Amino acid sequence: MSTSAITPVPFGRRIKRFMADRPLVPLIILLVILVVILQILRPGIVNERWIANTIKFAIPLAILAGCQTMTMLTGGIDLSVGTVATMSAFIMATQIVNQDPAIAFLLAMMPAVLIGLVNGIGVGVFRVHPLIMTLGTSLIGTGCLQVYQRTVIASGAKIPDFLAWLGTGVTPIVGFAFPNALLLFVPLAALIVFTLARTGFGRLLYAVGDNERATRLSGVQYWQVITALYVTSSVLAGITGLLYIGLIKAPSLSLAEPLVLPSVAAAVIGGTSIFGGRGGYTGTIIGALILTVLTTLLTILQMPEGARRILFGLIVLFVTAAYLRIVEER
Amino acid sequence: SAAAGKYTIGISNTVQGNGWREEMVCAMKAQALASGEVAKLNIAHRNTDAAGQLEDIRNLISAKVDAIVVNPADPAGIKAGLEEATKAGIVVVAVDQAVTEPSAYIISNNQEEYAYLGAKWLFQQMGGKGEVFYMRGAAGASADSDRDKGFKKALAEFPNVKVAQEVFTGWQQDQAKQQMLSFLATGTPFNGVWTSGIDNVIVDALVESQAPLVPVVGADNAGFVGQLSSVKGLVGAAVTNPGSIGGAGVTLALRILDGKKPAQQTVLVQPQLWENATEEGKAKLKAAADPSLSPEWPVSISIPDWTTYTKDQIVACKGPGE
Amino acid sequence: MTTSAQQQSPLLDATGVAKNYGAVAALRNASLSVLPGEVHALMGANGAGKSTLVKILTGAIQANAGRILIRGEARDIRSPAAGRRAGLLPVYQEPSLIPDLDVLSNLRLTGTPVEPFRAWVRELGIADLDLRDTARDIPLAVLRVLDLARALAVEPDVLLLDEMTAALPANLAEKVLEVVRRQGDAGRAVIFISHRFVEISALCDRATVLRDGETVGVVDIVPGVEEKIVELMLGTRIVKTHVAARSAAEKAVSAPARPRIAVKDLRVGTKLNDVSFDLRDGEVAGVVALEGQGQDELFAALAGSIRPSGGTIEVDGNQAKFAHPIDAIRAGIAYVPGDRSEALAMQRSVRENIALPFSAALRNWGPINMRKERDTVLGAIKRLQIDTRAQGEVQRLSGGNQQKVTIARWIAADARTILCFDPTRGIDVGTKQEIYKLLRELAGHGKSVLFYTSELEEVQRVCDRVIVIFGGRLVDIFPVEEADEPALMRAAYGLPRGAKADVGILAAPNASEPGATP
Amino acid sequence: MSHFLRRQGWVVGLFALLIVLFIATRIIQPGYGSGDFGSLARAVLPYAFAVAAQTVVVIAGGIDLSVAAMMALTSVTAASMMAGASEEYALFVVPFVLAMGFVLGALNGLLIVVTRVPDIVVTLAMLFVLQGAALLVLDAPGGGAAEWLKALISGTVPIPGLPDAVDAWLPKALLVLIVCLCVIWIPLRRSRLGLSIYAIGSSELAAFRSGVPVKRTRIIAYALSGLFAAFGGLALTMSTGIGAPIPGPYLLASVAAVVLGGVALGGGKGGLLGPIVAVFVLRLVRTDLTLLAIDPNVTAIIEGLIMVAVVMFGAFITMRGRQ
Ligand SMILES: Nc1ncnc2c1ncn2[C@@H]1O[C@H](COP(=O)(O)OP(=O)(O)OP(=O)(O)O)[C@@H](O)[C@H]1O
Ligand SMILES: Nc1ncnc2c1ncn2[C@@H]1O[C@H](COP(=O)(O)OP(=O)(O)OP(=O)(O)O)[C@@H](O)[C@H]1O
Ligand SMILES: [Mg+2]
Ligand SMILES: [Mg+2]
Repeated sequence: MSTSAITPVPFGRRIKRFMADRPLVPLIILLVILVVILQILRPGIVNERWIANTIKFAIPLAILAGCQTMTMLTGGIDLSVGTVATMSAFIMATQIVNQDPAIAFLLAMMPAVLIGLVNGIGVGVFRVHPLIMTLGTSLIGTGCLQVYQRTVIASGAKIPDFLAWLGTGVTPIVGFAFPNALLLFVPLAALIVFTLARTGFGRLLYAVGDNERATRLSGVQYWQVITALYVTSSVLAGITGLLYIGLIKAPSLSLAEPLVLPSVAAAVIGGTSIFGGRGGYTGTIIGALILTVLTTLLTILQMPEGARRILFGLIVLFVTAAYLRIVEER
Repeated sequence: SAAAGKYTIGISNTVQGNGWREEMVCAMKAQALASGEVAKLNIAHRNTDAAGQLEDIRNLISAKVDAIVVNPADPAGIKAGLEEATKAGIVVVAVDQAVTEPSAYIISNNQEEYAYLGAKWLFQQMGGKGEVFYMRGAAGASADSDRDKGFKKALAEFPNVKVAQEVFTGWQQDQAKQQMLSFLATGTPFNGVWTSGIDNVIVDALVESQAPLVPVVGADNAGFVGQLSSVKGLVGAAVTNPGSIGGAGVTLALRILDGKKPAQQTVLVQPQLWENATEEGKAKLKAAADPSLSPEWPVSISIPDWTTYTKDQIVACKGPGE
Repeated sequence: MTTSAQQQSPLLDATGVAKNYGAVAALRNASLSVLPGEVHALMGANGAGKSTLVKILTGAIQANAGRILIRGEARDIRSPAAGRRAGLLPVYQEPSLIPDLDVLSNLRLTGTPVEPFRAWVRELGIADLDLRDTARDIPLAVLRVLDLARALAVEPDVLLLDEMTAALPANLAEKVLEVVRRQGDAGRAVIFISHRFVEISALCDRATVLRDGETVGVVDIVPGVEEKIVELMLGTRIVKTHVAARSAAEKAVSAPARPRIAVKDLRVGTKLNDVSFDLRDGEVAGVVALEGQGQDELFAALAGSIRPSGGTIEVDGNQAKFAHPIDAIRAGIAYVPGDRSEALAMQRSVRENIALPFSAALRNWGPINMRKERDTVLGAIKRLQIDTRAQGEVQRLSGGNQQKVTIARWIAADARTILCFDPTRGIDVGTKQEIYKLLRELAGHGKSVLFYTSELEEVQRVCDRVIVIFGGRLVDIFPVEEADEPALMRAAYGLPRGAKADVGILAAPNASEPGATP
Repeated sequence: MSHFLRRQGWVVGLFALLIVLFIATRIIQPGYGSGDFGSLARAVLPYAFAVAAQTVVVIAGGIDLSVAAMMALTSVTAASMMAGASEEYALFVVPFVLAMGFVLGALNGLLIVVTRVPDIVVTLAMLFVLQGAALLVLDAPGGGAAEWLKALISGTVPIPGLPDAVDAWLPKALLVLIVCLCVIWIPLRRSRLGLSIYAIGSSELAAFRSGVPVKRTRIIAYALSGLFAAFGGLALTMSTGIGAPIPGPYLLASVAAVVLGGVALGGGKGGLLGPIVAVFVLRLVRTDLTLLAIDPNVTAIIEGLIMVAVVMFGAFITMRGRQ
């Protein structure tokens, strides 16, 4: 019953199949194409410093996109990551003035855990649609941050040296300046990839997103998975906020808000389905890099802002379409 | 001065979470409190567009306030609402930007002059020639296009100054920094940076990437003003764009309510320029610098003749009855 | 290949049909020729390509190669709408009513006339259908019948029924067979897919047999042809497994003191009333019931997926309260639902689906021991002979193979008690034998099985006892020796035991001989 | 009756909530009268069209992130065409802009169908494209609107036979909204096309197998969404008298109102009435918060809480109903 004929496959199809099995390859190729275009438009731009900068800016985006990837696997989404990151960044920058760094850190992570917990319970127990739930908590979080902000106007703000080092610093290794943020990101990314692929929790994320009833019959308690997921997502967002404040060095009340839509885009470009059950984190990382490079590309183009945005939209569409074409079998 | 005043004042603002606007709202509250004439403030403060502001203004009319102080989302877009307010006997004062409704009073920072003043100084620093990196605000915002007019006016006076690159920061710190770093990476030569109020991250970016410190013109935000005194080798200027204009708006509204109409419908607050190239300028900067303020807050927290609150009051950010 | 009278020209004639999904060849070289007035069986093991062929013929998917003639004319059917226009109407293996629309809207959507539809629904044995019911709220079996009635209402030239009877209880299945038979008499053709030989021999004129995507034979249905079909279907493999209940002697030896599960006065809403019975270690207890008599609720309550409104469930002598399926699973009770879409994560791999219960509990959320998992999963796959050609995503497996995955999961997890709700639904003869054997083996190892089946002939092959439910009440418990099909049928209709009457065409004598396993 | 309640229960509940809010408003501000209701109707207008645009595609199983950008583009197009033009010229501008919305919406759908890229990405990309196009049309807020268009949504209509006291509670803006939505929605809902839109949202596979032209239906759903968004853009121009190239807060608001209105994200369920009532509820909450002079920072918290609470309450009810 299971004998499948092995007929010789033409070379073109072999390449396609190779890529289809390794969806990362075409994504990386698309990324490289964008970089090459950039280099052609502005010869010399692709240098060590530019690469380091691109990585620095891609990392916070990639971590937030990781939050989206994981929540999207379960058919959800986390729109509160921007607010959470902003909150932890703002609280860190203002609390560090008078507090011990460890205490400031704990204070900064508190709202992250809290919002994650509320999101998780809302989605997992009360079955509120994640989009509404996280949008709601993000509104609430923003409101709280505004109120908090008023109480600390006079205290000023400071960026802890360690965060500045992590956010903006580079360490030359074998002649190449590696952004210090990689020290945080590489283990974090490895952990996410491993969690998704090789742990029970990761399996459950995929399965829950695919067919919740089936997981229930297999003994999975939905609320546990979802609560753990949204808390994880929020904590990651909180960490991103700390990294980001080290990078931008200017606490504001809307610091990470602009990253929310791109984080969703990065996850989707990287091949994660918003309907759940499909996707992975490695694609997301490349997706974040693609978006960051694209931003640079558009910055240096001399054209009206309107035309730039049109181009941005078209390129995002084209990249995703091309990627799908390559990866799709048939 | 307790909250024993007699007036209810409505406030409408359409940008939330931005240091300048937060300061503006705090100035309004502080001035209302300091004046002793205001019983209650009714504040609509959220992110929205002109249509949303119309909604807020009409809600304030429904709430039967005595005066409305509004930072318009658009000069022309809220005309209908302001007209209705005037008809309902409400005093209308627009702050920060002008409005087209003729019955409204306007007390505004002169945005065109703001850009002109800074750009002119910058081009002089550049020796009247070279390339400038032009970092605008949010594409499509009316304050941005006003500033663009001023910038272009200065540019026209210096035929040898060219724009190396024009970008929109969207008035967002992170975007501005990334744009600056990308621009630096292109290796394009440039001799000066004019930025529309997103300034301290630009200096940061220059310092971090060890690029030559060219002259930078920004606004009087606390962070940038501090940098002008502390960053070695940085030549630059801060042009004032006081968020405390909100407090001035409240004062104007109260004066009108008390029957003291101003001579003209429009009052323009002229910007000042504080540079660190001369000793005189340095002294001004030193006097203005205020490291205790949030770096996004403009340091010019009061406007002589128009605001009467203390620094403590604006920093406390409490209105009457709070 | 047996030839039949060729005086008539075929209504539908497909030759050389091939279809690839990436590396998987679902069809290689299939052909099918159907004469007017004929009920034509399409047979083959799970994954042979039957459903794929139906989908191609009706325009739901496009073939990579092949020629399709309708009334002698070459037609290119590019969509189900085009198929409809060509007079081909399918009832697919999965229900195709729009879940969120009510029945009436579903009819309007397909332009089906309402009155004929109603007439067919009544004819098919569903008396109380409210056309404003939303399809999602209608039980699977009824949905299948509605799908059929919808197809019949437009009087198609060729009706293609893909495992129409698999999810139906005996009473409904019987009606369907009657109706289909008459279609043939009316000069229309029916292509009928089923794994049940009784139905084929009662209904069909000829059969086309597929194996691995290729047509391997066309035979006339005559008494005794089953052996030949099985041989064609399975290739060289010849299956002669017969399993049956333990002998009386064995039973006497191992009657345990305490039942594994004791159900007392179980009630679920109005659907199930005061049901009491025991399930012992080492036994397979059958459950027989017509559609919607409360068996779904019984299984769901035992599995912890709904809460009973009264009565008690005791497990190993301790009273159990199941708030969530995890509680039942912790007590060693696993549930294989009848509707596989309820049990499978369709976009995940076979392996992940089978291993799903391993990760369920909080303490198992950590790293997975991949090697151990692979071995366990492979064991279960082998045991159930799952065709893993398309194992990357369960949704690409054939219907029967999907069904096997739902069982394999609990074999891998080594559950002590399995509640099987119609597990052989849509499973081919070869594998069915395996499943019977498997269930007996489980019992032999001291496990217990509660086994609902819609195929009455299975009862005597597998069960030790039979529980009959009617109208939400337990009406009888049979020893297996008395549970021949007529008796079961009567009991299922709520008739008292002992009365003799022949009920329907399914009452064919059954040929299983008792033998001791294991 | 039970069928009606089961299907429309949520909408009925929302309506009850709206009435409670009206009563609350009268208590907070005893002078709240017909004029204030007219203001509410005008505030609702752009949101209502945005939410209608979102509703159609959500029912069809998709999502449209480009709603707000589409409104901005149609608004600036209308405003820039009408700037300085004659009053009659607007008679041509209105259908032109509506057609533009319809075509651009269809383009959204076409791209989704042809590229097979997920709708969320296509409409996200279109968000940037439309925003960019809006900036090319007008790089700063500006333009104008014909007086008759502006008058179309201000004031009330005297309906013969009705006492003035009743007339006063029928603002033109509300009538415009009702007419525009009903003219499109009611025939749609009754047509085979409408059924098909629900069908593809409910189960694309089942719809395809039922003979629904899935691709065509999807394109039409997006085209209708574009059309409603164009109405929304016109509403913006009508109320402000200008066009602004920066999109307003209509995207998230539309999604929130869709969910509050009982339309399932994922498709196939719900109607237009629920989301429209939800828009009224959300706008009226804002009015009340302003009337109460609540601290604006707390306002955000309250709005978030209300949104979450209402949906949680709905979820709670359905859970109870299931047991
Ligand atoms: N979308 C798909 N992608 C990949 N393989 C597929 C897909 N659909 C079907 N197949 C494969 O094609 C083969 C034939 O499947 P088909 O559903 O036609 O079998 P069948 O004869 O109907 O079996 P059953 O009796 O179990 O229903 C199977 O091996 C199946 O895995
Ligand atoms: N990842 C895995 N791969 C293969 N088999 C597994 C895996 N995890 C568990 N099993 C097997 O499944 C069965 C049940 O697993 P589970 O981990 O739930 O039970 P346990 O921890 O051994 O027992 P207890 O329920 O007492 O904690 C065991 O036989 C175990 O060997
Ligand atoms: Mg099949
Ligand atoms: Mg264990």
